[in-house]
Amino acid sequence: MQEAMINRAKELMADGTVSRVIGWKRGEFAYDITPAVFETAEEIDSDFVCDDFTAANVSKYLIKESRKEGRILAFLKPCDTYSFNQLIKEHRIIRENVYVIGIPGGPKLDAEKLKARGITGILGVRNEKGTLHIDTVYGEETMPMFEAILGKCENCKSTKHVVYDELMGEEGEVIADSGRFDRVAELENMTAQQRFEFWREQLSKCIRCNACRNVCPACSCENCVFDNPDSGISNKAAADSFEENNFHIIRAFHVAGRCTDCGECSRVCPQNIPLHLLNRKFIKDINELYGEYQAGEDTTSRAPLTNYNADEDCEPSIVHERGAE
Amino acid sequence: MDNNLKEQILRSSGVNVLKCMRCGKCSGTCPSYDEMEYHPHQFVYMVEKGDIQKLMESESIYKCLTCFACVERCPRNVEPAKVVEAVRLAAIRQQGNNHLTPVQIPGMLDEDLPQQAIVTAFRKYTK
Amino acid sequence: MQVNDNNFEPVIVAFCCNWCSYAGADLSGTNRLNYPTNVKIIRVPCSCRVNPMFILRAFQRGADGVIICGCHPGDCHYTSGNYYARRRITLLYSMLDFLGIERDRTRLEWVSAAEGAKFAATMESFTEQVKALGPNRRLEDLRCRKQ
Amino acid sequence: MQRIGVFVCHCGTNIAATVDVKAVAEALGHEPGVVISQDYQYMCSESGQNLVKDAIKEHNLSGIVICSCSPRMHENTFRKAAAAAGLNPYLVEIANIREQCSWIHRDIATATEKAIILGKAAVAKVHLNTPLTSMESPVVKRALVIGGGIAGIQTALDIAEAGFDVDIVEKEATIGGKMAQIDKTFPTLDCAACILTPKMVEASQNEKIHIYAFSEVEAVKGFVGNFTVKIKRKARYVDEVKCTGCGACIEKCPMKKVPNEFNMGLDNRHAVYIPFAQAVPKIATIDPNYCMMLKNGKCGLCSKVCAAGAIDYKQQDSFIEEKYGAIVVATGFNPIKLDKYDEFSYNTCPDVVTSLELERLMNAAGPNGGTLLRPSDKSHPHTIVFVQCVGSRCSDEKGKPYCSKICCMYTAKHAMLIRDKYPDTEVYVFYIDVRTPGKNFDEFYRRAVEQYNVHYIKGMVGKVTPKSDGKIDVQASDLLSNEQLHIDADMVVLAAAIEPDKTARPLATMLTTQMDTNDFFTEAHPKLRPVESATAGIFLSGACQGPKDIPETVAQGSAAAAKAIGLLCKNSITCNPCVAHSDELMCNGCSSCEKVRPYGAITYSDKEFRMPDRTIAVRRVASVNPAVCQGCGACTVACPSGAMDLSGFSNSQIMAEVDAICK
Amino acid sequence: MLMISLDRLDELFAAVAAKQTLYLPADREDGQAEYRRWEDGVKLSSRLNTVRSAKDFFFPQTEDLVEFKMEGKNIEVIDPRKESEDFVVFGVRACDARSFTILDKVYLVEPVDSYYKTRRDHGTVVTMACTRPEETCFCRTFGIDPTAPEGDCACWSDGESLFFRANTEKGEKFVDSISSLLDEGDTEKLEKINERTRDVLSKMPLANLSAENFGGDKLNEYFNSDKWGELSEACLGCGTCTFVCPTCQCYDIRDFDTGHGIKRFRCWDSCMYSDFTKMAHGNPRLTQLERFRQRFMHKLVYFPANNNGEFGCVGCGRCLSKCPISMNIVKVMKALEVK
Repeated sequence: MQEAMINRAKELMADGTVSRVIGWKRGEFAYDITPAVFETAEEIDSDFVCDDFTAANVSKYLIKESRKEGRILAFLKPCDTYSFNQLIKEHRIIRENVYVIGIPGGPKLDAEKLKARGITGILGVRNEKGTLHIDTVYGEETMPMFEAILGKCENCKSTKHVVYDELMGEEGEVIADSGRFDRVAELENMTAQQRFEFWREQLSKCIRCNACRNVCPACSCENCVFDNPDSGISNKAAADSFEENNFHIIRAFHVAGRCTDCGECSRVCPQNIPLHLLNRKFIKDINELYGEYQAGEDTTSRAPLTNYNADEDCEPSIVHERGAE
Repeated sequence: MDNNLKEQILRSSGVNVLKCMRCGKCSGTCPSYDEMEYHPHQFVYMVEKGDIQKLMESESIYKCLTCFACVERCPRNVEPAKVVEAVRLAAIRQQGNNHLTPVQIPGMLDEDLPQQAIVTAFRKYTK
Repeated sequence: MQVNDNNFEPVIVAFCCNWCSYAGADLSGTNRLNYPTNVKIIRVPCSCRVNPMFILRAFQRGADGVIICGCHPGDCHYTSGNYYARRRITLLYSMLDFLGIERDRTRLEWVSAAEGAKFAATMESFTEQVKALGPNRRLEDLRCRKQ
Repeated sequence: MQRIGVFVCHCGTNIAATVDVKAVAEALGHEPGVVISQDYQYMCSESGQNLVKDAIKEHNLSGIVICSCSPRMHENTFRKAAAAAGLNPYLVEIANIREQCSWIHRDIATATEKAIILGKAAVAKVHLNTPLTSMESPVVKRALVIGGGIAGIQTALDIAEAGFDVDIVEKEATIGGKMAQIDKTFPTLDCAACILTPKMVEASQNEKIHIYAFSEVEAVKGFVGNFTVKIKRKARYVDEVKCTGCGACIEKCPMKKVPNEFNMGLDNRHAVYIPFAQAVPKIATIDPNYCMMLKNGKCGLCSKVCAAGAIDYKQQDSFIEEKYGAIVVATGFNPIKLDKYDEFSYNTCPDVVTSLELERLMNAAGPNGGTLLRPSDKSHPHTIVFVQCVGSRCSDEKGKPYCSKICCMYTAKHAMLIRDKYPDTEVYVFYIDVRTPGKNFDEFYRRAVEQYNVHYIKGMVGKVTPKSDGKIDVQASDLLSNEQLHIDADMVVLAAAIEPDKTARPLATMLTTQMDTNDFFTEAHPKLRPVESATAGIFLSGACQGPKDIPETVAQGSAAAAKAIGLLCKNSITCNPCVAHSDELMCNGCSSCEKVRPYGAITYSDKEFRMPDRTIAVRRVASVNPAVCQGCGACTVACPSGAMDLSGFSNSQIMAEVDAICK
Repeated sequence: MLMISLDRLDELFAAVAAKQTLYLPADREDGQAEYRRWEDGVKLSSRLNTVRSAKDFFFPQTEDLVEFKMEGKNIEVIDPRKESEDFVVFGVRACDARSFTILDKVYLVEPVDSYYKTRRDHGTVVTMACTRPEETCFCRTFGIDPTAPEGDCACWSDGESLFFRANTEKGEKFVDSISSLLDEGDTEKLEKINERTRDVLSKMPLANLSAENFGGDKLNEYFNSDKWGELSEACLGCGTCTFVCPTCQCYDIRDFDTGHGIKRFRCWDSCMYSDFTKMAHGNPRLTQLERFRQRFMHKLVYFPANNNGEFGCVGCGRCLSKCPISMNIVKVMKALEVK
């Protein structure tokens, strides 16, 4: 696939369809890829990579890139297309300036999961029929591939591309039984005390590095309320438990109805906080209370929080009426 | 004026006599009106004035049928029957003041008297 | 001061829309309908003006309960504000619940300008409800706690 | 540095009795930025206002806080006072320590504590207030009157007289209301129809007045000066334009057994009908509940006889939308239902009637052509008992807690009319109190007693029992002679309490106006603004605001008209400057706010911005039209970046209040 | 050398914790390690390093500096510091141990940061030699020997026993305090293990990374390099690298209005943030390129310029594994390097 992508990219650059390509650049190790814009065929040949570790969602970079001179080629995985579409809907990306090639998605891998098994000193990773062969300075190690799948790929919601100019590989479809709300439901069925303790343990790990926010395609504000000293809630550090809660509640609320569930927030969290559960809670509530809604699926529908149904919307008291204690 | 007695009546009846607007509907609807020396609206008014001794000495307290028509129809929810009841209780609770004693009963019985009435009478007229 | 069950007096913030609920609160005053002093009202133009930030802010600063009152659905002075508020607040309350914040600390009630009695009764019952929960500890900012 | 003045009002004893106003003034004086804090008997009085004005000048105040009654009451008063002293009116905040403190709490210590907190919240807010300037918004020069009774007619006539277009929406087939059903009026005993019908005709002929009869208000949008009202024109199945009111259809209609509402169901009408001879508009209406053609498609006689071809069985409800600058509510009253009063046998005995039914029984156009006959056997009644206060002054759930005000007088009128016309009839009136305040009212009542020998008995009737001989046993206690009476009456007339029309509550909802617990519309001020609702541009006329007799109703109708005219005379009104605004530097142009805006006040445009690296970037940003925006604030919450904020209720202001309260 | 058998670790920790608070790296349920206060049941992590560095103990993420209490219009100034207690940080790696030297150069020179100093004075650092370095390790680039860590007291494990050597007076006190548990042991096996570790390090991908072409005199070579644009292009501007870094020492001072007064606190800041060192006129570093450059120039040029050639990086590799887009100091050094 990587080969075909490189060839196609060079073709499109050569025929003038695009002047730049956004993709991923190989790093020092087997897994540390960096999103990058390529401007020449040489750069592409030497550095372009698309493998098991190219999980980063490049949609958000297109806010800026689509405003630059010339057209840019973007390789988008299915989940990335949802983010891209949502940004189109919010008038953040100039669609004409992007040539989208849909590429097959994951599952992508998480190097952290290798290390958590004690596999360190990694020199190379080969994926053979579902088994990872990891070459390390301490010798070769193997592990089943599915145990190394990135959290955000574990419950993939769709392998369908909702927007593209060109498609490479087979088109997938929406996965209805992704089970992506199972963990949310599990938490919902706990007692309030248990949920409180769960989230306290998770959120107390937060170092407020803002990686979740800065990587999030929905968090595309020019100036975030948490950085704006006039907003009244700006704060640089999670000085106490309230700040930790406040940041994550407000962040999740601000992207509610706009979050496409791309999972980048949890991927980048240095402390492995399952932040996607907060977003999925909102998505689950929205689906259950206001009807199925998938942000980014289209560019015209009204988002659930900027919409209402006068007769059928439930009252907030529904929170008291459902779920465990 | 016996304030303690008034307080006791008001407390035991739970009635706020000040709600009465003196329409007289209680007396207008009372089936025992003609039997009574003092009528339901007078009970309310006299209790308000503290003029209770006269009521306690009057036969009127035993003439009330406790049919609650006055309670049902009072537009202000004053509940005169409860006042009458409270005055009656105040009377019979005094030592030796049972209005009825068991020995009196056989002489008063007649065939048409329902059993329930006897029980009711005991409840109403004795402590 | 040691807070125990007997002397716990919750701080309750009520956001009331100017057109219905604030007027309803005024009406309960006009009708001399008593409700607990714990309730302090903040006037907002519409229930849709209530930003989740305000609710969290109240809890941060030591509120033990937050109630939002707006016009009945269909009665919004601005035609649709309370419908948006209804969705937003539902989702926010659900999220607070998800984080294990006691759900009885939050409420939304529709109170019209004519419902002075309902306003007073609502505040009475909400205060009781919050009192029963005790002080807000799960969403307070310790730095703001009264010494 | 802020220089804030705090003024604590005693409101006589309204506040001072439960709140230690001196302590409040003292406590607030210690708040940061407060340079003067004082209390006064009546802040809203001229001297109170002067106190504020002098303080503004003397202390060079940058903001003021008035701790007083609800801002809905006097916010404007103090804003004007501030403006007069050179302070921007929006630098005034009100702490509501009356309606939301002194009136609801009993304990002085806790009420004072709360008042201080409310004051602190207002001080915290005023710190962040900014001077605002009002915009102007145009006034639509047309008024809507809802209800076509005497109140609505009078209001419409007065507004039209002043030269403004006015529409009347009346839910019945004709205007006229309750007054059209009344026989004679007190205390002059002149014929109601004789004074009402000319007014109805006048209204129908006035080219400034448009009557939408058989219509209802469906939805109200907008605000003072600029309401948009959706009116439902219920299907009459008769073309209003074509119908000449000739009555041919009615004569031919075979369905004759329809209870006649106009005569209180005491006789029947046809399925197609004109309520009464002088109806305005005089247009037939087909009752779809009874018309055989509409029910099962068989008949069609009316259509055949109608020379004008006005019958239209396919007619549907239609809707029109009209813009108005002012709305006058004149929805009137109805007698309450007496179903729950078993003791008066109203449901079981046809000879027990309500006073309004008696009006029809005595009216020349009524079921008996003006001869008073018992409904049961059409015999002449020799003894008539009137029962006052049926359902009025009742604290139980069956009745109404208020005095219906008009019953004493109309009962005296009825008694007098009966005694005058049928001297052989004995008339008893059972009363609790006879209330006759009003010009020539007590004289009128005394005439009934002294001249017409009506028997007034103090005491409420306890029980009304129909007897097998056709007589009615009326049992009551004569409280003055202390005896129980039993009167063998031929008829009993019940003075039923009156209540607001059932349509009033949904209407209040649409208009966002206040109502009291009895569903009477609440006036903006019980003494000083008796014909205005608290919602700007909505005025109150007649019994929808409280029980009233005809002269009072007419007076209020004219007063409401005067208020509406005052509004319509203006070319524009100053609009609320507390509207949303967008910070372009922060806006992402995501369009979330645009989706929730109710008035279309938000638009987007591409703007050039100079970026930090000195390049120029074009970005889509939102802007708010302050004349259109009504300041609901929906957009401020939809906006994730916080670029949208609301003047007067800004994020920081509200959070400052929250902080102050939670401290 | 004094030593204790590894199966007696709990005994050792209990003895230390009985006298002062003991912190050590423990495994979290997600497989990563973090410093935790030792209590019964807490096990020493086998991971090479923690997510957050050990700098937290001396330079916490947030710290109250001063409080102002307001009573009406009166303001009272309060020092919120409590009496400090002695504590031990156990299991610090050589890289983190060196980071304290770097932080000391910032905070213990005049004017001395008394908040930092108090913590340093009360804390005893017990380091642990590395035996299983990871591919992200490049401490040797900065002259650190992971088999001979600094710190008040250093420890080595030979798989059976833990050996102790005090480096400072504080370290000696620490060893004394546990001497009753220690025995003299043979270090022969230890030497072999250290030998092997050094050998592994030389086979690592970053073994040959050198900092010799960087330093305080290299401002002109690197400041205007045309590589910065490309390097910073993908940077999200988050603070992950800064906050997991053991040597990043920038902070912001903020006031928090508690409603009753003000708490003036400092908190970590990141030069990657758009509002870093914001002044009245705005931010001196206008774009992400400049902010990105600041971080690496500081570590590789500015810091050595002011500190006798000492670099502001210890090669712990945290930023390599934690950066959301895997852009890091190694890539920067490799891309920039002018020989």
